[in-house]
Amino acid sequence: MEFKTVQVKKIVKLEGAPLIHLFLEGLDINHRAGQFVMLRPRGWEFDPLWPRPFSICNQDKDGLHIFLQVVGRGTRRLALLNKGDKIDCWGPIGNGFPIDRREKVLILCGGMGIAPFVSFCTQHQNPQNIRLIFGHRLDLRVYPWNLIPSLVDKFAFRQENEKDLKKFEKQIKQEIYNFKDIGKILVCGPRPFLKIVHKYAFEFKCADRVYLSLENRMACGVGACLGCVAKTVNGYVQTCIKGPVFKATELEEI
Amino acid sequence: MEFKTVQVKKIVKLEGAPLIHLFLEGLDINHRAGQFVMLRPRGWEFDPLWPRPFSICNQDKDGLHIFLQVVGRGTRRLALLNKGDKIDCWGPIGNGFPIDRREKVLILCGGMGIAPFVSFCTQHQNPQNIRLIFGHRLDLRVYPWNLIPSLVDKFAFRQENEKDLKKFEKQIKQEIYNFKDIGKILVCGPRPFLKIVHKYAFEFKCADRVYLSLENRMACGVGACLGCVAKTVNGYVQTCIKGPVFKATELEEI
Amino acid sequence: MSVVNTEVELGPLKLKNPILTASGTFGYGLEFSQFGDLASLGGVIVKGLSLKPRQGNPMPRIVETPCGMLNAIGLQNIGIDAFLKDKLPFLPFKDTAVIVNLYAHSVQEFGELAEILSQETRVAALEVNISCPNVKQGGVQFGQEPKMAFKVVEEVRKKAGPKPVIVKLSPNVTDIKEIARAVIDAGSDIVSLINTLSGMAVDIYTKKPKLKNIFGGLSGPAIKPVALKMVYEVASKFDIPVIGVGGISKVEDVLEFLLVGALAVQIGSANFMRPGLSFELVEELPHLMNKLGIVSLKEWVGSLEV
Amino acid sequence: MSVVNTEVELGPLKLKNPILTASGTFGYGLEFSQFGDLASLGGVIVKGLSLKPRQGNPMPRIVETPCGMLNAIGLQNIGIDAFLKDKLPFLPFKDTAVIVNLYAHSVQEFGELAEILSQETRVAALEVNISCPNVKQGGVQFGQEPKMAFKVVEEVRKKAGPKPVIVKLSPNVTDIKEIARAVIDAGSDIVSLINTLSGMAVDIYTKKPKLKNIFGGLSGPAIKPVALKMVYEVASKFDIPVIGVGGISKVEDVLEFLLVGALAVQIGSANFMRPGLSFELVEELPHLMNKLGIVSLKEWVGSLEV
Ligand SMILES: Cc1cc2nc3c(=O)[nH]c(=O)nc-3n(C[C@H](O)[C@H](O)[C@H](O)COP(=O)(O)OP(=O)(O)OC[C@H]3O[C@@H](n4cnc5c(N)ncnc54)[C@H](O)[C@@H]3O)c2cc1C
Ligand SMILES: Cc1cc2nc3c(=O)[nH]c(=O)nc-3n(C[C@H](O)[C@H](O)[C@H](O)COP(=O)(O)OP(=O)(O)OC[C@H]3O[C@@H](n4cnc5c(N)ncnc54)[C@H](O)[C@@H]3O)c2cc1C
Ligand SMILES: Cc1cc2nc3c(=O)[nH]c(=O)nc-3n(C[C@H](O)[C@H](O)[C@H](O)COP(=O)(O)O)c2cc1C
Ligand SMILES: Cc1cc2nc3c(=O)[nH]c(=O)nc-3n(C[C@H](O)[C@H](O)[C@H](O)COP(=O)(O)O)c2cc1C
Ligand code: FES
Ligand code: FES
Repeated sequence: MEFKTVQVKKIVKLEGAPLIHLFLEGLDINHRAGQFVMLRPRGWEFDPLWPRPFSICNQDKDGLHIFLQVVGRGTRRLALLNKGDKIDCWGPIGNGFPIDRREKVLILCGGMGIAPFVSFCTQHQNPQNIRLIFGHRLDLRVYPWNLIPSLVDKFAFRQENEKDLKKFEKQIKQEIYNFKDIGKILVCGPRPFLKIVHKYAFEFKCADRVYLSLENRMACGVGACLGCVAKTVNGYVQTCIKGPVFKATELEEI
Repeated sequence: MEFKTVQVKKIVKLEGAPLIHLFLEGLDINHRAGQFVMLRPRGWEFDPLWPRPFSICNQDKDGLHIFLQVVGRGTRRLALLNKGDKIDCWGPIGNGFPIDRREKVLILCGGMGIAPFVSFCTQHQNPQNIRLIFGHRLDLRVYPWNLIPSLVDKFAFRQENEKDLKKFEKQIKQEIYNFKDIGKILVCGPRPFLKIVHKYAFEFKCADRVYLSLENRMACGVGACLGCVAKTVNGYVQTCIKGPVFKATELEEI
Repeated sequence: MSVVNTEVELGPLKLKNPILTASGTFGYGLEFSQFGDLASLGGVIVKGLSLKPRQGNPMPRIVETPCGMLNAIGLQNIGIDAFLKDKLPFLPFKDTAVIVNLYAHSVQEFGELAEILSQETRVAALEVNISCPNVKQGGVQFGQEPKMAFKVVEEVRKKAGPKPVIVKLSPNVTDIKEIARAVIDAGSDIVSLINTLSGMAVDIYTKKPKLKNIFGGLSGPAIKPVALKMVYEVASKFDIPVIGVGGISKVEDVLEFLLVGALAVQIGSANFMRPGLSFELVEELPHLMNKLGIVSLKEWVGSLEV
Repeated sequence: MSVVNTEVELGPLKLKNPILTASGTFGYGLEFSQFGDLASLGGVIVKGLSLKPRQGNPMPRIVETPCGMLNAIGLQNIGIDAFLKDKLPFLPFKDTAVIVNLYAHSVQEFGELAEILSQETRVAALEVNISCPNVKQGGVQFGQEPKMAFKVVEEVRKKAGPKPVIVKLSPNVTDIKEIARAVIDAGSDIVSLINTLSGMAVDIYTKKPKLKNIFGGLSGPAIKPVALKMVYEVASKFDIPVIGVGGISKVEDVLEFLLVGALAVQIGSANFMRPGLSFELVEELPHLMNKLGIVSLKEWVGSLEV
């Protein structure tokens, strides 16, 4: 893990959607997909107090790529950043997803949960081994969908209402069922989505091959505050440094 | 007094000096020189809590012109504003300086104290009646010196060290002495500067014609918090709505 | 937008909406009349008034702190007589509750103030500020000593006649419930809380306190969590109407205080952020109620699920 | 830059500089070793330790508030034995003061912890956290009741042998001086203050408290004015070394706490702003001393001009 005060190299705001692509330069790290960074712009002085955690979406000549949604106070202020602004940044944090190029893998992601899988699929040496299911609310074009290599077997489902959600849940169930004896299932998305996957993982007895990335509230991002803990079979453990990815069988609660 | 959420029309940062010209559009007010506005950018959420008071430097086709120095938390963040940013603004506040085109007037100002006199001299119908003495620390070119009409009898003194300061103090003394029987003396500048003028005003018995603008800490800018009071012969009165300009004879303390 | 009911009943005090302005942060009300319609507010609580005019503390009296501020105004006010003569007639007392905040140095003075106001029909209620030092007992506040608080409130209640008596509690205590119990026993109709937290700020360049008075009262968004907790403690324990104060600056905050059991709120330091803020909250409240499906505030008050 | 002396002596405890990290905000120290040199700190106060490992409270345990945060971690810790075995050996205890923060539910348990540590030469001092509920007395904290505080400290002092005993005071009291007096009388060598203020946050969308525990402790820049005042009150009244804690995030803040009388400070929630913050303060302190013409901290401590 490294700490650096980095610079905004580029910030791309999507029209009509509260989504931002942020490119940071100055942090030279090697990351594993599913790992994340803590970001705190220098301009935040005292408020908000905490940094904010974001998955590493990718890393290339444009720098560290973060894909973020504006949901509250912190992200609202991140959206106001300009090129050249300074941000305290540390990472890569956490364990990340297991990656094995020879194995088939199923990715289930919802909303911003797509972010770490851009990196996952790009780094993967056999993208044809990946099947990716993506549930989303907004127009597909606002997500980094095109950054997922075309060799990936990818499907997007838009949810605009309750009915779509139910349909998507059914799809997820089917996907898990189909894949239960094949390989690992990697999951990232909002909590209700994780809960659903967690349920089916046990129902279809493949929970020991399902990996869920948790987005708990974090204050320190270094394992010190114990604010971000997940309830596991080994007690409460820090999601930041021991996670954010946990096997479904390790989690007692989501 | 009017309240409006205005927009930054233009922001000019001076190189090598912590000085900013801010132009706001959307507040249609008529002001008197020496009156001020309270500014609080929308982006400040909770911190800093208070708005900040600034003299109206001028008003023209470019909007409301504020000339400000970066000294602390608030002004540091004002300096980060961009064109189009939204600012809560109310004003004009306070009494302003007396203006009488037929009378001779002496202006003594130091540093940012020049701001209200840009408006004063521009609005004045007989600028040749004005004599203006300006003490400054930075290069004269960083101040709105050129905005003072050329018909004004103006002199600038730069203070780079203790010796210059002493010399300037002597000059001030001389100016007050020369002017004591001629007309009003209008003063704006840092507190130590006001104290000096206040002293000589009494020494030369012209205190009833000396008008000082106070820059007390302000929270509300509407006369409600009683945080900005000046100690006058009539007790503590709000500098914001009863000032910021007081006759030297009214003030018991500076 | 469907019609919602923002009315609240605090025992004898009925308000058309739960948004009041806090004493000391809204002047005598008139200072804000150019920024909104005073009559639209649930009520206006004016600056703390004493029997005689007071000059207050020397300067500096205020200083900004992270997400808050300290003040040591020292209760500068024009005195009760001048208020009744020069300010009250110009307030829209027929359309909104004008509440007078009382400040005194002794039990007897508090009683005298209450007596003066007891027959004043233009005043909707009295708010007793017991966060002032009790001179005889050597500086501890009336509001920090249950027995002293009891005496003050008993006296005010006796002299206030038909006027509802609100007692404003200090947060600078080990157990807010003890003081609350004392003032309830003494006959308080309503309690409001919290007043400011004791605090201080210093300047390392001058080596002096930033307030001439050394100590001041901390207010603003910084203290909201403390206020919310104390309001919850009092509202869930006692059967008395509670007014929440402390750090409220958004319409969401209003509903938070009501959720933990307050029937109304006071907007304090946030009035300094922009002078129209309290009026905006009054306008925004029905919209937020709509969004949350709240038809009447009565169902919302105290409905926190713990 | 001219050479300045940042050493401070807190009675039996000598520190090479006054910057310590606050318990619960710096883990067991090791979490931060990749962001700076632990040995450069004045001292490291580790997470509150109990006799047995503790799981702590259910989630959510933390929530951000304006310029601050609430926590209800519930003292999750690995227990004193695991600390001595798995953490302490890896801390630079020869070069910096490693201080153990103690947490227990009874006077006796506090004593046992003190006894275990009394002969542990790698530990420079004990810090007693009396802000925990005293179960027998029905939820009031040890730190809110002078008599209970006395008993705890007396016991720890008895069992701690040669170790300096620091007692950490709770700010949730009517008069901090009363508690300070009690723990001083009980033999405390040093006092540190403040622990967190009691607070709460709620969510109007879920109608639930934002912390599963309902209440939590408020910390961060928001509370600095309260901490500064309490430190000043205790330091100017009693002849005991004081460590200031509460809202410190800048090097200027460090000198502010020393100006009002603290001999050292603890950096708490600010460690979350960026993990290198405490190390930065250690580096910046001599520069600020230079700027202000302070040659030795001894002359600065308590030199506020009132
Ligand atoms: C390991 C990790 C990786 C993450 N990666 C990404 C990412 O790549 N892109 C991205 O957009 N977000 C990501 N998040 C979530 C992101 O950190 C939060 O959305 C952000 O911290 C919210 O900050 P805020 O100040 O805007 O919201 P706050 O003001 O703190 O909260 C406002 C509202 O936002 C919602 N919120 C708060 N925290 C979260 C959260 N963790 N997840 C979802 N909603 C939340 C809550 O409903 C809350 O009411 C990640 C979180 C974690 C822990
Ligand atoms: C009626 C009035 C008119 C003003 N007009 C102008 C103007 O036209 N241009 C301009 O640049 N400034 C003007 N000021 C001063 C300006 O308001 C302050 O400089 C500003 O509020 C400081 O905000 P800050 O947050 O940056 O400083 P803070 O962080 O609040 O304070 C930081 C430091 O700034 C200094 N400071 C604080 N307040 C003042 C003050 N009032 N004056 C000078 N220094 C201060 C103090 O030394 C303090 O330590 C005016 C003030 C008043 C009351
Ligand atoms: C400048 C100022 C003056 C105040 N004067 C009074 C007063 O006269 N009487 C009183 O009971 N409370 C007074 N208060 C306390 C407020 O009414 C309120 O209880 C406190 O500020 C907390 O609310 P807030 O955080 O919303 O400001 C004053 C507060 C401020 C900031
Ligand atoms: C997440 C967290 C955990 C804490 N744990 C402890 C603890 O175990 N023991 C203790 O005495 N204080 C604990 N504290 C209190 C801090 O040590 C400190 O006293 C308090 O946070 C105020 O300082 P600050 O404002 O700088 O954070 C904790 C604080 C936080 C924020
Ligand atoms: S965020 Fe602090 S322990 Fe994980
Ligand atoms: S700034 Fe509030 S009364 Fe003047």
